[in-house]
Amino acid sequence: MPEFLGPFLEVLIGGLLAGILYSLVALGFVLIFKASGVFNFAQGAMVLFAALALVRSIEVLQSWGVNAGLAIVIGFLFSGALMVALAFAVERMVLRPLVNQEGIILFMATIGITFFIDGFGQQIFGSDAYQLDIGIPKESIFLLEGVFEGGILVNELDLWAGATAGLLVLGLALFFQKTRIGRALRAVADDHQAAQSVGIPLNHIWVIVWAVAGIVALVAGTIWGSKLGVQFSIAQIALKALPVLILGGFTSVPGAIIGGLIIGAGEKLAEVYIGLPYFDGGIENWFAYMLALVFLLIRPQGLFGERIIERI
Amino acid sequence: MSARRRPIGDTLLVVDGVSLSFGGVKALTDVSFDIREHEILAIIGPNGAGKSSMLNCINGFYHPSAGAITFRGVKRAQMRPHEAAMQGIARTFQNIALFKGMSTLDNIMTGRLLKMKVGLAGQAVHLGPARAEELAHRAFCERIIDFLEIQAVRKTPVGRLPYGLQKRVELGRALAAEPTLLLLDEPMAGMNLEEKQDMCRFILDVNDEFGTTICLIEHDMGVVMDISDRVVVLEYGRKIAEGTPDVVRANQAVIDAYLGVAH
Amino acid sequence: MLYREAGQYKTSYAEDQQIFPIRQDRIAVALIVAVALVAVPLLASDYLYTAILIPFLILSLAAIGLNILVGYCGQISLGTGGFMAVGAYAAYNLCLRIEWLPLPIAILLAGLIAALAGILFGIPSLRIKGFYLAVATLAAQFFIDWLFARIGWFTNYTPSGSIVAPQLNVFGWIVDTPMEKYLFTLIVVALFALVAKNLVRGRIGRTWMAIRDMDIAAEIIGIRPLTAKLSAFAVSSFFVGVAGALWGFVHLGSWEPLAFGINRSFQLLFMIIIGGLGSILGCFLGAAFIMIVPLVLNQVPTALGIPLSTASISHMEAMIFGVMIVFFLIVEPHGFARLWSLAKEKLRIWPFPH
Amino acid sequence: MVAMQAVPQAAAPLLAVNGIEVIYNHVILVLKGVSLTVPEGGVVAVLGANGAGKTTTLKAISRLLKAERGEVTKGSVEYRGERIEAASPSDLVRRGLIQVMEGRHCFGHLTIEENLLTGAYTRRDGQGQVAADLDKVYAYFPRLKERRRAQAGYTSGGEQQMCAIGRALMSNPRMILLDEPSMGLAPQLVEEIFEIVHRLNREAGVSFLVAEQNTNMALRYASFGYILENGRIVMDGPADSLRENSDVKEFYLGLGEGGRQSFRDVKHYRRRKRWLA
Amino acid sequence: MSRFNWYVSAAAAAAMLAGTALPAFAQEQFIPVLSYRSGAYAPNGIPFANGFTDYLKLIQERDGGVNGVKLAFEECETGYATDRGVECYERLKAKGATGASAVSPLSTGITFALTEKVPGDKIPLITMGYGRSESSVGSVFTWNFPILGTYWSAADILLQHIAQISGGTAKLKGKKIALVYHDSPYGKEPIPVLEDRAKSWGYKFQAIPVTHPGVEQKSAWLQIRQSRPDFVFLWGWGVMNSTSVKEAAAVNYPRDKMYGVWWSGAEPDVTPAGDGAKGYNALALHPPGSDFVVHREVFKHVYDKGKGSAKKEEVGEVLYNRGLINAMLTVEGIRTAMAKHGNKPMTGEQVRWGLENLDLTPAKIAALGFEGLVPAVKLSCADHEGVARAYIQQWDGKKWVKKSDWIAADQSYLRPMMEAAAKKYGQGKNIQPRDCGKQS
Repeated sequence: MPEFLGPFLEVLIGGLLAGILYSLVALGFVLIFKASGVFNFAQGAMVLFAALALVRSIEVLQSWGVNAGLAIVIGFLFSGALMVALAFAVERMVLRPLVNQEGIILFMATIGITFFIDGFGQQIFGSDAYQLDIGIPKESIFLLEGVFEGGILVNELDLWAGATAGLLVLGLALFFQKTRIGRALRAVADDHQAAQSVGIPLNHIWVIVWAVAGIVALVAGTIWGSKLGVQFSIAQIALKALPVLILGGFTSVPGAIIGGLIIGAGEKLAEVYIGLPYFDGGIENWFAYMLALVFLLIRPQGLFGERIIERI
Repeated sequence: MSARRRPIGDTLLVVDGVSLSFGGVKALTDVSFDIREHEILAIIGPNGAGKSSMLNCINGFYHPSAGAITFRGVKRAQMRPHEAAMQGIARTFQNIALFKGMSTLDNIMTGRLLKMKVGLAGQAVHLGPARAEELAHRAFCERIIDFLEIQAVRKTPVGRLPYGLQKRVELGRALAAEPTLLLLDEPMAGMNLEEKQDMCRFILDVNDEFGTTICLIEHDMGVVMDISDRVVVLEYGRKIAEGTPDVVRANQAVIDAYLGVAH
Repeated sequence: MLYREAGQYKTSYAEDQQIFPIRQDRIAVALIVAVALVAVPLLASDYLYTAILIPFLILSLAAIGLNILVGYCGQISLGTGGFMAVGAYAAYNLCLRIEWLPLPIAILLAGLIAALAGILFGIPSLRIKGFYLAVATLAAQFFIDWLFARIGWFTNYTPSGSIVAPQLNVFGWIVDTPMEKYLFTLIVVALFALVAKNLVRGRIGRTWMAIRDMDIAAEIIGIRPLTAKLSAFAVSSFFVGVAGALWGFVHLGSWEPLAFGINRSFQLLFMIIIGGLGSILGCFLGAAFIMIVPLVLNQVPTALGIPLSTASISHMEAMIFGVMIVFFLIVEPHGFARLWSLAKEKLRIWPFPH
Repeated sequence: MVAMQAVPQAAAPLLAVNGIEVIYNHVILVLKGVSLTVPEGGVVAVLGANGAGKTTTLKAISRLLKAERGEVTKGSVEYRGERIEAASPSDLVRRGLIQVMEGRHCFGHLTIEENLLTGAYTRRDGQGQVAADLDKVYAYFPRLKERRRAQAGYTSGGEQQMCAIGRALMSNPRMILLDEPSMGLAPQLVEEIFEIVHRLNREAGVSFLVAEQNTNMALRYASFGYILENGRIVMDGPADSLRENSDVKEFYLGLGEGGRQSFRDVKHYRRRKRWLA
Repeated sequence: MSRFNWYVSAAAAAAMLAGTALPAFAQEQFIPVLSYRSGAYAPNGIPFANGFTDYLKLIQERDGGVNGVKLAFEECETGYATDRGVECYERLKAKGATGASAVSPLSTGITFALTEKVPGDKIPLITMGYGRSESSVGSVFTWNFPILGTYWSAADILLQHIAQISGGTAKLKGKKIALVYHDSPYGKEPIPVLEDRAKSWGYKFQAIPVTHPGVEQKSAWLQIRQSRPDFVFLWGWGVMNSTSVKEAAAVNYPRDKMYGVWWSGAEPDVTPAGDGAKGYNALALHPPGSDFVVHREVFKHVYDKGKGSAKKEEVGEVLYNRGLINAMLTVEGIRTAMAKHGNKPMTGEQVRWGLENLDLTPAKIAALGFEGLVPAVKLSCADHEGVARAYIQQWDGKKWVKKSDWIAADQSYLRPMMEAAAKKYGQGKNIQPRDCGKQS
């Protein structure tokens, strides 16, 4: 085995797994964009909000003497319910009054939501850093130790994240393609007005979509929270999900996953093999965007986005 | 029939064996015809016959997969729409393509953009040449506004105008460019009789006064038969007939394909 | 009856094309200029200059730049902070490396360099549209952040990567007190606002708006998307770059790349949307709003004697800010500028409602 | 769907619109007191030029207006004897009142069949019933069956119009508000569409309120017509009498007193004739 | 009432109310508190701000102010953002009878910005353990006070320590040292010292930046796993610290080879990593714990009256104690100034003199209740740092354990560097260095 291969594989695998974590956030974006054309900037804030709700409710329950396992289950139910409530609130207070506005207006509104959730979450749940442990193993494991010196480092948590993301995507794909609600969601994504005219109630659809995105945020928040601890900064990983989105396409669920893998692997390889040796590092932040950008120049609609046929 | 001021002249544009397809679907197959100077040519045909695609090829928005288009003796392989505009081709659209955030006046002024020359710095200062140029073109556009009788809505954002007026503004924008060839895509769609009559008047006047060559797509047979000099009939992307209105009206293929039962 | 155009006839197109065709507007503008130039310097405190007026003016200028791109040309950008940084670092390096260069010239050149950067990062706009473009402009933001943080040459190899602006010498006028800084900024911003207004009401402005409203139709009437979009990027970045240079030199005096980070980009986007897309006046209104709201939110509880911890205040601030953004979008999605013109329309027909 | 004979005009109205006013964005007054009725089993046409308020009238009835920031500020709308100004569009669809919008509005990325199935969204009577109705729709529109797997975005204008009507049928409606079915279609196709409207009315007992600019065609298939101008009903009457009315003839059918006038000969702009002084 | 007050009140649309609220500052000594209790750095900002305000409350409650002059203070949320910090400074600098006494920005970015402003406003800038390293040269940086240590000192102390445990500086030859740093002026500060020493001591130095806020460090640590440096220095802040410790654990980099600066050695930096943090080392500027005299006083006079800022169990955390010390230095600066100018509210300029002539002898420190927390400090015109010493502490999974003796920075090495840098800065700004020989 050539000597460089081990480290290379390690960076590659590490990158792919990091990418999956981005995908989890990107998925929420895609859901909402697909069904309502809203570029939901608040997805990152929702991840934080969900994670804070989870970690704090578990903490409170345990302080009441509830045993750990039960506290985790109740905590999940509570934070899930909270995300559904949030979906209701967003629909009622933001989307409904802003119906039929241009995309950029709705985008700005979601930035407003971001501010609100950030402030609200910190006010209620505190702005300290909290530790989230729901029993996801976090040990490092070393693969192929016989082949490479020191083996290839993989973190169990990342593997769990990958599996979770896979399951989520599978579930969502089935939901969209095979169910009545899923079909209605796609119809709404195509044409709001027509969907309304055939009796699909937009309000319900939006609540459903935001609730599903909220649950996705909870899952993402759980995994990110287990990895980093729950605190304000995880809201900012939303920025990491954006290049994933442009690469994968705003409307494609599989695109979010593939995009995440490419971005994750690309940026880690770039950082380790180009950034650190030649530029004193730090290139991964923009490299992901540049990668996505270059890619867009070749395929403006993203990897899996629908081709836009210009008509006049 | 009123007397024409300018006789129909030589060939202005030649469409030679043009084919066009979108991902395997053929929109146009081997279409050939020509447009002559100062004439009014109508393209008719059922929906999906490829009429709009034909116009889109002529002004460079689509690139034919085969065949060639020759305008004023220059044969072109690939041309971007703005190049067509620079050569003097202007058009209107089936679904109005105005700049909705701008006023009527500004929309028509955009038609003059190609004729305005003052550079960025001059415009930034907006004194001297930039101002003079702006005013000169404004005067020209005001003439069009008068001509089309849309003075009252000069400063109104076009998005707020009723449909019929929007169609007029769009015509105004095309006229402002002083085109050699004017392409009109269903200029009467959705108009009532009165509005159609007005629009016909405008078209005929433009043709008379400026000698502008006009190529239009229209569904209203009455309009087509009355105002056009020649008619090209398309069906399923192929040309099935060509000739004066009377000739086309009598053509059995056209009757079968398009007119159906008389109404 | 105070505000109406009745009786004011325009006898030439030239008169009709003035920036403020209505006399009352001209009077109001003259008053504002007088207040800004005379009354404010007589009354204002240092705090007002340094913490409110100067940043307000500079951010208004940056907002004008961004509005040219977003509001007039319809190209969403989230990289504004980056272009401000280009302006600031370019001005710094120009002053550092060409010692005799007068400051105003350096600032203008910095704007030009920012314009070049704008053109470079505007190229993708020829292929990419809407939110895809918005996200793509983040590439510019992050790349520029990185560039100035990492490449020592730009910061003259200062170990911390932090930059100290030189003394402000405007052709012999040493601008150092807050009031002088304010006046200098005011003059620059007023001039540039005028230039912006001239541009958007002329040929180039119509070109941009045509691209914004319907790019395909614009191309068909003869507008080159390439020149239209890139000129918007260039002019926009020029304004933003000048604003960046002012931000670094006049407002901060010393800065690090974080001063032009992504949050700045978002803040500016807020300003133009709250203020009004496609409106120069809106830039000022939006900037004023965004500047003042946090200050008010910070002051009011204190003034009312409500004992809130700063943590709560800052959380409340975020929440209220969020709510206000949504509220304003619901009430008037086209911003203060539209509210203003609606109010004027109401005034014009007052006291008769219809 | 139960086939039934068209009910005569005299029956109690299925739909009654009483003097509604509609305002958009809190300022723009679009309808200025529009009243009309549609009897059970009737086909009623609303005629008028672009911008007259036909679409707004239909949307005011189907409640789609709200999504466009418009609201009914005066008057009432009754459907089967109940006020419906406060109902939601989906509620109305459930109660059998559905609109087919101007310009088709098919779901471009869904297949034709999926489009049709979205029409059954509000139904709760089971998959079997829906499947049966799907077959019925295919029976009315054989062309849709051929293209059932095609993405609606890639079908022709006529097919999309059929898809839109078929989609509405899937909701099992008692009444369809049909907006500009002829728009942008070739004459032959327009004929075909109206023929199907006629059959649906006769065979399935669906009532129609059709907004049309193609006055000629609409009055051939409708039993009663209203003419809208500038947000007001300026004339109404049975289709036959409207067709014979000289003003209608002149302005909407293009048949002047001395037969049709050539477009080439219109040499001066006509003053718009006021329908009502 | 000043114009300033009037204007702000008007802007706040609360002119009437503000009119009654503001004159309360009349004869008080005003201390602005720039803090951050929300956002990405809140977990670190909160305990510091709590310690700072608790000490001011103690002085207020126990002593009734400084020499009878009541203290007034107001917090302003900077969110660790430079522009917000500048705005806070501008807002608070003119408050109170005499304006702000001294400002502690608690952010290197804000420090850089304010360094340009304080000479004009004549307000001293206390940057205890952070800020510009060369600002310890008081002859050039008249208004900056990086008391108790700069980053160059910190870097030097760390190097001394690893040289010591490796068996002398000679043993460092050929070793690899990596610096994982927050990509900001703060994180970059130590690089000149680490690079310079690498030349003379012969170790290989590698700097690995981490982008704000520092949650994404995988590639940095994969790099470390491959290059296997002998030591990793950590210059992080906020979430970056705990993430680094976790990533180190993930790549099995031995935590006991990791050394954080004193801003990377608090409880929130290690607890999120759980057991993974065991063995991690960090510099300690002062010991943690709540069993010092001052804490007893704080409990007695502040917490027992229900006026504490923090939860009781958080008193004594590392950053809490640092806040206490920072506040104490500010108050002692004021006290020293009063000794010269009389017991009335001091202006910023007077406080600056007080700080420059601050002489906290061990006896004074014991009297203040800081024995064991703070070393003796004596500032002067030339030296605004006073003392630069720290020790190494190690996290044992539950608490910080002192692992080395106090180590003093090598002034003979650092001083010339600082003076050269200060000179360069002064030339750029046309500052004529003060002649410290003549200062009283």
